[in-house]
Amino acid sequence: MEKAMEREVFRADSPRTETITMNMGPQHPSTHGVYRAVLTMDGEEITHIENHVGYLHRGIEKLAETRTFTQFMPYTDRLDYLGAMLNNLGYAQTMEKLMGVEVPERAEYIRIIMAELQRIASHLIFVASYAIDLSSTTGWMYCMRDRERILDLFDMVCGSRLTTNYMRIGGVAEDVPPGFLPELQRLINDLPACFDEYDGLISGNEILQKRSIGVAPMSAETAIAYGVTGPNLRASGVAFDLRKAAPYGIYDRFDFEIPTCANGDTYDRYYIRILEMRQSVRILQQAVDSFPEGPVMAKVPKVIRPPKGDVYHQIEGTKGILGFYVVSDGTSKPYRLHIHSPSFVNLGVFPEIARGGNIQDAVATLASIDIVLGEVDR
Amino acid sequence: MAKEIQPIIEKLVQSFPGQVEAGETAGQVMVAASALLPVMEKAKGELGFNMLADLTAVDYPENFEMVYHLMAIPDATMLKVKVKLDKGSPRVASLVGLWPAADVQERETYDLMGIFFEGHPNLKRILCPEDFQGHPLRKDYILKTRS
Amino acid sequence: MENLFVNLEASLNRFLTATLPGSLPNLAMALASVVVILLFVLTNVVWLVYMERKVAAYMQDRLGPNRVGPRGLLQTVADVLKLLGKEDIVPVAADKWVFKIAAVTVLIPTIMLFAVIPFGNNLISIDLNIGVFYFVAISSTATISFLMAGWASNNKYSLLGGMRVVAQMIAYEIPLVFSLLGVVMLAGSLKMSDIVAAQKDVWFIVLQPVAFLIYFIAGTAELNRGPFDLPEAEQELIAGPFTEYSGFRYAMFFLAEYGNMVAISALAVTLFLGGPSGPWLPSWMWFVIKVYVMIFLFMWLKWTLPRIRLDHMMQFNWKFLLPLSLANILLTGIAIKLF
Amino acid sequence: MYGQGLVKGLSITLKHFFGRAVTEQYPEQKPVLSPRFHGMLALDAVRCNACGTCANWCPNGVIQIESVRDANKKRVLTGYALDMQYCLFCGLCVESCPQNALSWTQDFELACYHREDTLHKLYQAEVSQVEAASGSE
Repeated sequence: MEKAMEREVFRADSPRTETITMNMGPQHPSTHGVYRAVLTMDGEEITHIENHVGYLHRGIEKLAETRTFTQFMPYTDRLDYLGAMLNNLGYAQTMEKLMGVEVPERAEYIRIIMAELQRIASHLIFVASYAIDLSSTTGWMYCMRDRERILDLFDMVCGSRLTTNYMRIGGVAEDVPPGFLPELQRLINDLPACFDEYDGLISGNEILQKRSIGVAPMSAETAIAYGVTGPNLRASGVAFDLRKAAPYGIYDRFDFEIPTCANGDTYDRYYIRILEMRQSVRILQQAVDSFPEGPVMAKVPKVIRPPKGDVYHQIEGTKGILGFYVVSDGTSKPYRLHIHSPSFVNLGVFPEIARGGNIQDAVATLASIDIVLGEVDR
Repeated sequence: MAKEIQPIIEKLVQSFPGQVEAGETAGQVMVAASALLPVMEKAKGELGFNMLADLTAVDYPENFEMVYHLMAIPDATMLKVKVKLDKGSPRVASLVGLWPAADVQERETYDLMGIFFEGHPNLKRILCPEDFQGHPLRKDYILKTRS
Repeated sequence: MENLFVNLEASLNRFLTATLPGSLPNLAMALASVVVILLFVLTNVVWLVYMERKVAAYMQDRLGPNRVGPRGLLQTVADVLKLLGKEDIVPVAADKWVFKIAAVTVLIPTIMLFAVIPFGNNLISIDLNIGVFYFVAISSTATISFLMAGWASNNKYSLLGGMRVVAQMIAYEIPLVFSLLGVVMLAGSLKMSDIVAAQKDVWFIVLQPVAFLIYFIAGTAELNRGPFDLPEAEQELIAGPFTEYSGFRYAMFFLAEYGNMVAISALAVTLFLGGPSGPWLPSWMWFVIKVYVMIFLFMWLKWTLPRIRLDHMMQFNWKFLLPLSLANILLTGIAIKLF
Repeated sequence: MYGQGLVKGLSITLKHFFGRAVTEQYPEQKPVLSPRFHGMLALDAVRCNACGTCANWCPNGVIQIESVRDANKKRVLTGYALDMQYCLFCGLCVESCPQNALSWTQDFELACYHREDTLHKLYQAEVSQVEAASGSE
């Protein structure tokens, strides 16, 4: 009784204000998929955020245990559905590492071209969704228009624009058609002009700068402690990119820089992706210049039975480090297949850095971390 | 680039006699469940593994096995730490104190594999709904095949 | 062509005085002018919804609506029919009466604003000698209906939207009024026709460029458009005060928003761009052209700039726009003193 | 100056306002698809010897094959159905077919109103043919 009584005493100094809890998601225009954040807000200021994920959990890791190794490849398209080529690459390279398969030269170059094209396409979606979350719908349209050209290239190569399923264990499914390289060269020549347009319309815009600079800064220590990798980590000043630190495939043959920004706030996380796109164009140009002839598929048995044992392989995905841990017991189906998804871990840091801002900052911060729910929930 | 991994494993094995042995493949260490926390503190503190790259569990017929991958930024040396847990009630110390990254990954492993992490701040299901029965990734959880 | 409407009005007046006894004809004339204004606003809104989607589309390398009717002209009619067809949902725990009235009261200030707008030479329904003052007084009452909508829908997003509307519209009311003061000081009177007459040789936009800029920025904020669309921010508050509205009630808010836009542009034309005056073309044609130039400016701003943040919006207003408008009044005063 | 970025942005949108639109008017203009486009599957019933390789390779078990043994123990295809609602359009079946009987078409308008319509029967031998083949044992 007296507890209730005590609460009734009106404290003159601090007016009794209540915090409201608000649901952002799972149906919400700016949660990039089915993700729900329960915000505890004091007026417009957020005091606590709680993540709720799992709305898109399809149990891909359980499905993998009843699929053969080649059958699992189309499922990797559905992980980060904006970066299918990179998921294919990660899974294919993991299996090649486990079985010790040697991939022919031409296939390696095709893989680099596809990976970098997919990185640009995924970063274009990032720039588009960041712009539209700050209500610059025009920016969204320009990015989508440019991304179409990359999707047409994918359509030319593997028949589908998004769920590519193009790479196989030991190489790639089919060789690139003759019309591919000239079209790719035209795209490489046009892309820098598109990036300048985004700089003019979005990055250089003072309103956008005022809304992103200094918002939700993430220090390098917090980033490393929370396991954040990829552009978000580089935006906090840590120059760590697997393509340079632990080169897989033939990345060591290309010269490109790893852009980093200084103070890891929302604007840096946005701007670093434009810098990375410019570097990807450089890699693409070098890959097109030294494109070798030769077969595109290694000698691999029709039914793949890798030796017993386990392997963990990481590649630099668009959202961060994408890892595949495969345990095989000698049969043609994986015993256990775990996918380390960068968005799942990057999302863990969102409540930490978004606390204190208002709902508009939370929307901008979530957009700057760039999560894809297919990869978060698996 | 990546530092040589073998001397690091030697150092770990000497400093924890009996509880830590080198694994069969290179860059792998088997650790007894009880010694996990001190080994990880040493790995993070002195050996410079400042990032927990991945954390997962595997359901072998005779025991569970926790698999941790540690990575050193920025030279990307990788260390794989394996811990065997008994089949009946798999329990292991939680690493949230060392790496906050472990928080969501441990909740996911608890949710899907049913491994209990002592000392985890809020060990609840993260992917499956709260009232979900059972742990789907265990081998004894049979999927209902279609038609 | 010039006074087409003036003769029309005169003939209507003769017809009414002939048929109706006593003082009824002026009442009928007043009613007729209300009907004309309503028609003017409705046709404009129908056209503006189509124009906004077309302008936005062309700026984004798209085509915009071109399927319904010739070149998509019947798009707005299709929208209105769709909204009419929608179920009329009133949230269970909503404050029913306030919820229903809000949708009605949102349109009243918009229509009342047009009473003092000179559509052409001596084509003004009531030439109040406090025209500008009347305009500003009525336009500030629009906030109440948004707040009513925000409060009554019993939805956290709407509540936040409602709070933002109050914060924004009240804040930007003051620089809006102060920027008009400069013009009124130059014209020496609040009467619309005097202001238009004073701009015979030089438009006030030339004499008062800063005031025009302040007016334009404060106008965008008043309309909750462009970079200031904080209340109905799709990305954060879904649709702000009118999240829970559907069917025709939502259309009313839509109508009011575009009606306000025409009203604010019309005032800008009267005060800064020399009102309905111009060479060759008849005066009312000039009025429509200038209003649509202003409306294009509003649309251009909305489809380019991202949204401003809440505290920046407040800071920008109190710390920058307000002092600037005061300085402008001071300068105008000194300038009048000298010349 | 403060407004410089804003003005640059405005100039870009104005340039695009008078620029050319890139929209493809879908029903009137059909999209230009690449020859390898994964549209709907097509079966060359003559080549197919109902070996079932494609059904084994399909990750989601989309392909349903019925066959009957004729006189000299050779399998003859009598029915080939695709349960397209589970299809991933991954192409593993087309790749794995030893007789190259399966191929892609460019038809992507596969939407339908009822779930049963997703079951596409690519080949269904008439009852008489089935008797003829099995009857002659």
